[in-house]
Amino acid sequence: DGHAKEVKLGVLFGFTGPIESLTGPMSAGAEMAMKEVTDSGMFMDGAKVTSVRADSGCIDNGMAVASAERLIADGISGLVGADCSGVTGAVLQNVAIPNGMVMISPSATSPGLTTMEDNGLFFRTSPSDAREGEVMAEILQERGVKSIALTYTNNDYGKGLADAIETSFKAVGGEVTIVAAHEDGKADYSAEVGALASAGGDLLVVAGYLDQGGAGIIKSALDAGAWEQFGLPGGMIGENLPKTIGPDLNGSYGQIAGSQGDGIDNLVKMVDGAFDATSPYTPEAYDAAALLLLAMQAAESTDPAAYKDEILNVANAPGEKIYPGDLGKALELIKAGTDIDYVGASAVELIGPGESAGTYRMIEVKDGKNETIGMK
Amino acid sequence: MTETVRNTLLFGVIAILILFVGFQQSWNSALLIIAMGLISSIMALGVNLQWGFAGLFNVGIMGFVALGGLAAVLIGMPPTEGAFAAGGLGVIGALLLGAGTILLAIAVMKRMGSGWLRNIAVIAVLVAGFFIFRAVLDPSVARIEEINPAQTGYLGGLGLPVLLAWPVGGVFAAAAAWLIGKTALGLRSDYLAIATLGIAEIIIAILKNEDWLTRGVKNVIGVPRPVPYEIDLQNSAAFVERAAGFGFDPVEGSTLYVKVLYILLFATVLVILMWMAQRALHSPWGRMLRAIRDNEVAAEAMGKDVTARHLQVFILGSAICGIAGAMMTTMDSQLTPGTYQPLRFTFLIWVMVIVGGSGNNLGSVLGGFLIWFLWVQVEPMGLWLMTAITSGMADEAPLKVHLIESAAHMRLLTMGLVLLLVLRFSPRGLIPEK
Amino acid sequence: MDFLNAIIALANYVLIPGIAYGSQLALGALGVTLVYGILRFSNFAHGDTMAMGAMATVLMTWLFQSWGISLGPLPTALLALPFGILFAIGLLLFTDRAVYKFYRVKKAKPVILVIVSLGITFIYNGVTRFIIGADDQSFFDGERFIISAREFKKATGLAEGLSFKTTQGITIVTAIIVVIALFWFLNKTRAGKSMRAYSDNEDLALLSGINPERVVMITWIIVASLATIAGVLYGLDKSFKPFTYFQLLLPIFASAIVGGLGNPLGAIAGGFVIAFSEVTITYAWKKVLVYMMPESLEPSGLVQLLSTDYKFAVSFVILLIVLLFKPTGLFKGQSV
Amino acid sequence: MIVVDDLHKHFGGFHAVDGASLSVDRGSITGLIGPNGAGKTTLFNVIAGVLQPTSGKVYMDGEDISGLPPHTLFHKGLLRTFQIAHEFHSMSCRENLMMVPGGQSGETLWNTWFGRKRIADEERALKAKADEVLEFLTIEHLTDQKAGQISGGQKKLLELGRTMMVDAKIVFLDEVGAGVNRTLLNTIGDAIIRLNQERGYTFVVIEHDMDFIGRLCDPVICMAEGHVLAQGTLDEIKANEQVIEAYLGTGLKNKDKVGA
Amino acid sequence: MSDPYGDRGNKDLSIGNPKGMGSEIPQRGGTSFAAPGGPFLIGDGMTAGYGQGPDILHDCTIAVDKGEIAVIVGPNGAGKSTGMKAVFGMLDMRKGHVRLDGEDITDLSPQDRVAKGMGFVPQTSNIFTSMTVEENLEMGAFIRTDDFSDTMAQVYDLFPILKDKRSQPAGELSGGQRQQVAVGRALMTQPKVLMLDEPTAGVSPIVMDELFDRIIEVARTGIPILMVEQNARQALEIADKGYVLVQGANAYTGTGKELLADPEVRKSFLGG
Ligand SMILES: Nc1ncnc2c1ncn2[C@@H]1O[C@H](COP(=O)(O)OP(=O)(O)OP(=O)(O)O)[C@@H](O)[C@H]1O
Ligand SMILES: Nc1ncnc2c1ncn2[C@@H]1O[C@H](COP(=O)(O)OP(=O)(O)OP(=O)(O)O)[C@@H](O)[C@H]1O
Ligand SMILES: [Mg+2]
Ligand SMILES: [Mg+2]
Repeated sequence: DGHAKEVKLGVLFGFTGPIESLTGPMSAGAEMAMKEVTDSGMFMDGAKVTSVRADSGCIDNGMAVASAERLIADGISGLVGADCSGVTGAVLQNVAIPNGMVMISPSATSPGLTTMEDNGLFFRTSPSDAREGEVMAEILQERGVKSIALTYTNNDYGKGLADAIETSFKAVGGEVTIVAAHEDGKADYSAEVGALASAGGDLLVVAGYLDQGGAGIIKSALDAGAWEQFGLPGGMIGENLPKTIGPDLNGSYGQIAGSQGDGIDNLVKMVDGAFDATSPYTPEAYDAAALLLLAMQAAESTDPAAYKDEILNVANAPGEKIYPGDLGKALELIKAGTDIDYVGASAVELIGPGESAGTYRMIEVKDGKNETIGMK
Repeated sequence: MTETVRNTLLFGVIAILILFVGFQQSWNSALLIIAMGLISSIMALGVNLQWGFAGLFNVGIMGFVALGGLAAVLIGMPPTEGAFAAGGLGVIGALLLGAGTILLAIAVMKRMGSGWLRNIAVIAVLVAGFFIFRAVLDPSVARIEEINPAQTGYLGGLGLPVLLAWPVGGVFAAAAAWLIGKTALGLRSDYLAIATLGIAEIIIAILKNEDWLTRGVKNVIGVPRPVPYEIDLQNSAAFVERAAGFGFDPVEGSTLYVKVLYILLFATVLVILMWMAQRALHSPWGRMLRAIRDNEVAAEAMGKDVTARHLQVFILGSAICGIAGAMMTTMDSQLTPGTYQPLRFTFLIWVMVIVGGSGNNLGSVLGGFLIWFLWVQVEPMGLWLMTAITSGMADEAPLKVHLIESAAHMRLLTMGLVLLLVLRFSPRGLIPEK
Repeated sequence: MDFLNAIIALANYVLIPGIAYGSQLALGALGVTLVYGILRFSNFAHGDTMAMGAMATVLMTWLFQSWGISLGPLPTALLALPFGILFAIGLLLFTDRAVYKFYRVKKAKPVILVIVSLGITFIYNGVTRFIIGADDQSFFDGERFIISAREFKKATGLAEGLSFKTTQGITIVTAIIVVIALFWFLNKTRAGKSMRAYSDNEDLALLSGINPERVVMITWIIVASLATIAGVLYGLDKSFKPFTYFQLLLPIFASAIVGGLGNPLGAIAGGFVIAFSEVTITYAWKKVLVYMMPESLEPSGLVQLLSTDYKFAVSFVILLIVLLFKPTGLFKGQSV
Repeated sequence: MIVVDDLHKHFGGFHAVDGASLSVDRGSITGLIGPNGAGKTTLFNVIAGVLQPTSGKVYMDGEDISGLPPHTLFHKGLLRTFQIAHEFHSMSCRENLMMVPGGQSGETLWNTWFGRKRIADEERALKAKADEVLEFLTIEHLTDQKAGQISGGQKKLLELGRTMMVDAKIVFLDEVGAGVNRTLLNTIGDAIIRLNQERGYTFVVIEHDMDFIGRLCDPVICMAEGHVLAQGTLDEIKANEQVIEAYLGTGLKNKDKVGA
Repeated sequence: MSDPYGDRGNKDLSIGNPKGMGSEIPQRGGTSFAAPGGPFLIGDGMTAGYGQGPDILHDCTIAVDKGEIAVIVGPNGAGKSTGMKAVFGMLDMRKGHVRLDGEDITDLSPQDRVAKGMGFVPQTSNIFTSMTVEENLEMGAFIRTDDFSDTMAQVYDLFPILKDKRSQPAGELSGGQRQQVAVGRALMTQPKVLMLDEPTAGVSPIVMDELFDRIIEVARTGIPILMVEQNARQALEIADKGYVLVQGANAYTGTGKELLADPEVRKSFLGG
């Protein structure tokens, strides 16, 4: 259909398993970027980008590795994924590195992955825990919060973030009354809320997922009248949370990685309700796919070995800032030899060994909507 | 059709399926299916030993597999510098205290005559012991977890060759099985199923939450391998040359080579275990097991110690699962406690055993391969099917989108269908017990 | 005053959630126990049956809501519940026809049926996600609280609030009604007695002129109703999500076994034992103790026996201890 | 040889065995009779280690064996058969016999892998012995038949045969006669007598058929309500008023009033 | 293992409840039709077996008329119980007919036969152990729509001990009492014909005499009784008709007295 050639990107997410409700929007986000690039007609002399989905099961290393092998066999040029840290590590070690495939995970946050000897093949657009912890501590301090109770979803994301928040908040003189894990997908959270409430604190910080146990905890806490306001890190910021919880959530606040101005809003506009663009990791997934494609263009090659070194270049300053919807323009700029700085929907800033450290948007829930009230 | 012909045919079908993947997708995919099929077969073999030969219903396979994984970390990973000095002794002391408390409680239970006084004494011992245990454990744990929590924060392992972890994984699983068996097999009514289910959950909870031991949900990544790294092979001129001799480019050559090595290792283990199982079963020991299965009361009256035999089989089967678990963690190169889910590690193995044919070791191997194949290949098949069904529809039709997005869920549905069909038309499995 | 506060705190965080959660588990366990007692196997598909029934109710509720029909302060879902029950009955009777009956006629041993029910679980699971998707669905409407913590504090002037949700109230009331009705049905009616007879001795039931297929049908109808009620009440209280219903299976089985499998009374007791063990053992007693103790003795730590990470493990330990000392469960098992 | 001293076994509040004391002489065939629910089977089960006594002692050759598990008692030479035959149904009759002897080296896992030779020798000897026993019982034509597929009486013979695979000292038989055809019962009786005379087995026999008891047993013990009511030769027992009232009765009252 | 649907020796109570599972019973849904003449109940030329298994009965005929007691004796495994079950429609009938009161009921299901007035006490597990004595009797009257308190009173008259134990679970009774409950349960149906399979196995002599007495009384009320017995000599003494079955076929038939007098029968089947 007029496209000179086809470039395939693998999308490896847990379409079944514990975060199956998040992966729909995530993959749609990644594919949105591919479509945008294809439609621009600017990519690799009008090449068409197609997505090949595969299931990682999120918590099934064996299946994820098998799926990744299948993607390799399918001839992909880059991999968006995987999602959960466990399978990401397995795929990285057993498929990506041996095959020299570049992978960008939108959601694997485990610090353990940072030190992996990855041959420069692994990147992530998900924000860094340490940075988010600092931001959150600052926000809390500014709002005059003296003590918090902290609960996290019992995986690497929750644990890492909780550690970061605890350390940072203590460093600015705050008190953390309790740090308790909660499991996603469980039947009942009254035990957790009971323990949290007993420990007390000005605010309950929920480092979880808005479609998972995090929502359950907030519901349970509201029902018991234990807290009326909550601290919401990135995983809890999304359209769905105010929708499921209702007006009681008004006044809760938090932060999410994101850029000033256009960033996420552009994405929401582009999506136009086809899926929930604010669902956790969906902007990051869009950014992951976009980064892969921009780097390919910069290297003028779809060979991972060739373009892997370009990823840091396109992602970071200096250069013209690129937001969702600007991908066509970005391709043009690259072709023209102009430097770009991809900001995207989640304020991508890759530091050190392929980790993201960006700016954060401060969010407060007002009238059932997440509103940006400032930047950090 | 004789039995041998039938079995050969069944295995032939598997071989064709795998060859098909090799030609259609890639040989890497095909070899990977074989490697994981071998591991699955070993797990199925362990369960089959318990279920097919002794009628023990173990729904805690997940826990034993996870213990095997723990062994891989404790044996293979290098020790964390300073961690042992910081809290190792404290932790060991606490664990000894804990064990001592339980022994003391048992001693009190045995010594004192029954009555409320005894109950109170036992509870008092346990509660006091628990608080002392926590008082010793908690600070040591905190000190260990303080050491660079983002990267380590745990004791680490012994830094020994990781192959050693396989038997050790078996021993870990066996020890847990001994504990479960001692309690559950001793109950007046047999409640093994629920006991194993529960203890498996407890084991996973410990792996997930005791960071000093396993890094918990932060995962241990980079467990050393028993085989060379692909990257090293790709960088070795000698290997590249040899691979070229076979007509492979370095990447493909190295990935295939590593998988073949793994397959050889796994196959060796499977063959040894098969040999041991078959020999044992075709001997007076096996006859005794059959007698016990037929009629426990009579076997007991004929001088066979049924409980001891059950315990033995339960331990052996669990140990095999532990070995398989260690092998799997070795191949993944990482321990991810969050991945241990009953659906994947308990029920899926059960489907393998039942579909393959319980009571028959060959059946377990067949089931292991077949079900693993379906587990990883049904998704593309489902996608293909959905694409075929919806090919007439407009690209943006909501139904089409919905159907294609649901393709991933087809996997569970297919597993269910296969299970039901086999149980309907071949109720004793594909290769039934003789 | 402090004493009152302590009591209220305990009630708010332990008693009321415990009772509500216990009722939910009990309703689920009742279904499991009935299938075990009468049809003789542990039905792994029960969790997903709950999901299916609840799903039908959710869809119906949405339809009603879109028509603007509501029950005022009560959730519209209650109006849709009968339709969900009908759907679940149809589903189970169909499943029985298509699958279970074959094995029943062959007198397959319970263990075979257990494995078969595992297959059914997989299929139900896939179908539920296929129809309604894997996401959270909320379908609650109406008044949320009977007493909210804020109102309670205002009304009493106490520092601690007590909240009691509509869904908790409905759950508890329904559980009581269902249990009484079930008891009356099993012990007093002809159909109930014929079910007990069938569960006791199938051949002899046949010789007494009892139609076994009818008994099986009635059983599935009751089980479908129980499953849907439990599933919907659970969904109303938390939210509807297919994945959690499978997870719910474990505590449900634990409840049924602690209480004595096959015994409806036991299922109820078991539900509460499991629910309370989850909530109490991991409860941090600090708040209560701060109210109760003189200032000088106030605890510095959380006074928590075990962290909540282990709440699930705790319920299994309790299960094992009960079985160790009462092998047939709290109430003698295996009789309906 | 066996001495039971003031044995009690309670089920909840129910006293199934309530202070039974009795002794069994070496080389005797002792009969045990009593009304339904007298506690005979329960007594057997306690002696054979299936049930734990509530109180009281059981001695065998002066050694206290109360509460020992059945498999331990087996190795001491105490064997029992079951009121309802407990065959190993999926195994052949020969295998049913071959599995009996204890301490077979092939029952140790290690030997099954590395001691094949020894096992083969032992198996050969066992097989010969099993065939001999089958012949003794006149059921050699059933050698390779699955034990689940033979008739009820033949199962009872097989049960008896199992006791012959080892050198039993004492064998407890629980209602070998119930539901067994009387002609076959005579055969079984012959086998019991031969075992007693040729091999010196001691037997304790529960039975409700007085002819059978009369042919085999001396002495006879009558139990009622959990304790021993009377003991003596069958004739003495038959003359005992209490026994007649509780157990034997006085025969049919209206047998000639029926039909044609 | 031959049984494809077996449990592999599993006794785990947390997964299945093996109690009272019953046996495989063929599904049939035929109707009865008139076939006048002949005895009140007759299993005529029956050839039958279990499931797919071999024939157990070979052209076997058993009949009983009003007011009669017919007794079946024979060696173990001869097919006596199988014959009774065949008459009751509980297994696969491959040839032959069953006629009751001038109707051919070969194609009826067991429940329908109960409705036609047949009562059966099986050899084993013949009471509901977890239900009380009274509930057991009520279950006997399950198909009756009329008031059955009269019949219950009669049964209590017949077996006074049951009246004392009416609210006790039947599983707690002794062997002989259980047999009385089983017979009483069958009587509650107000059967037109009563079939008993070894009602006296394992019961003490005194209870056995009692039971035989009751059976004679029942027969006197005109209900035909078909009975299997191993206590053959006592049974044949009160029998109007005796059948000796060997390997599923009729070997000897005659009045009870005739069979008792036949030296061949005595030697081979009655133990001399
Ligand atoms: N497990 C049990 N629980 C409660 N009661 C029991 C149990 N086992 C036996 N009994 C009771 O103990 C008494 C003695 O039973 P036992 O079986 O020893 O009698 P028996 O003398 O062998 O009678 P039979 O001649 O009928 O075999 C009976 O009343 C019986 O109901
Ligand atoms: N459920 C069954 N399935 C298959 N075969 C059976 C079944 N029940 C009995 N048989 C077989 O049928 C034959 C006749 O058995 P049946 O029970 O009729 O004998 P019986 O004459 O009543 O003997 P007994 O006097 O021991 O009760 C036996 O060979 C037996 O093994
Ligand atoms: Mg007895
Ligand atoms: Mg019979």
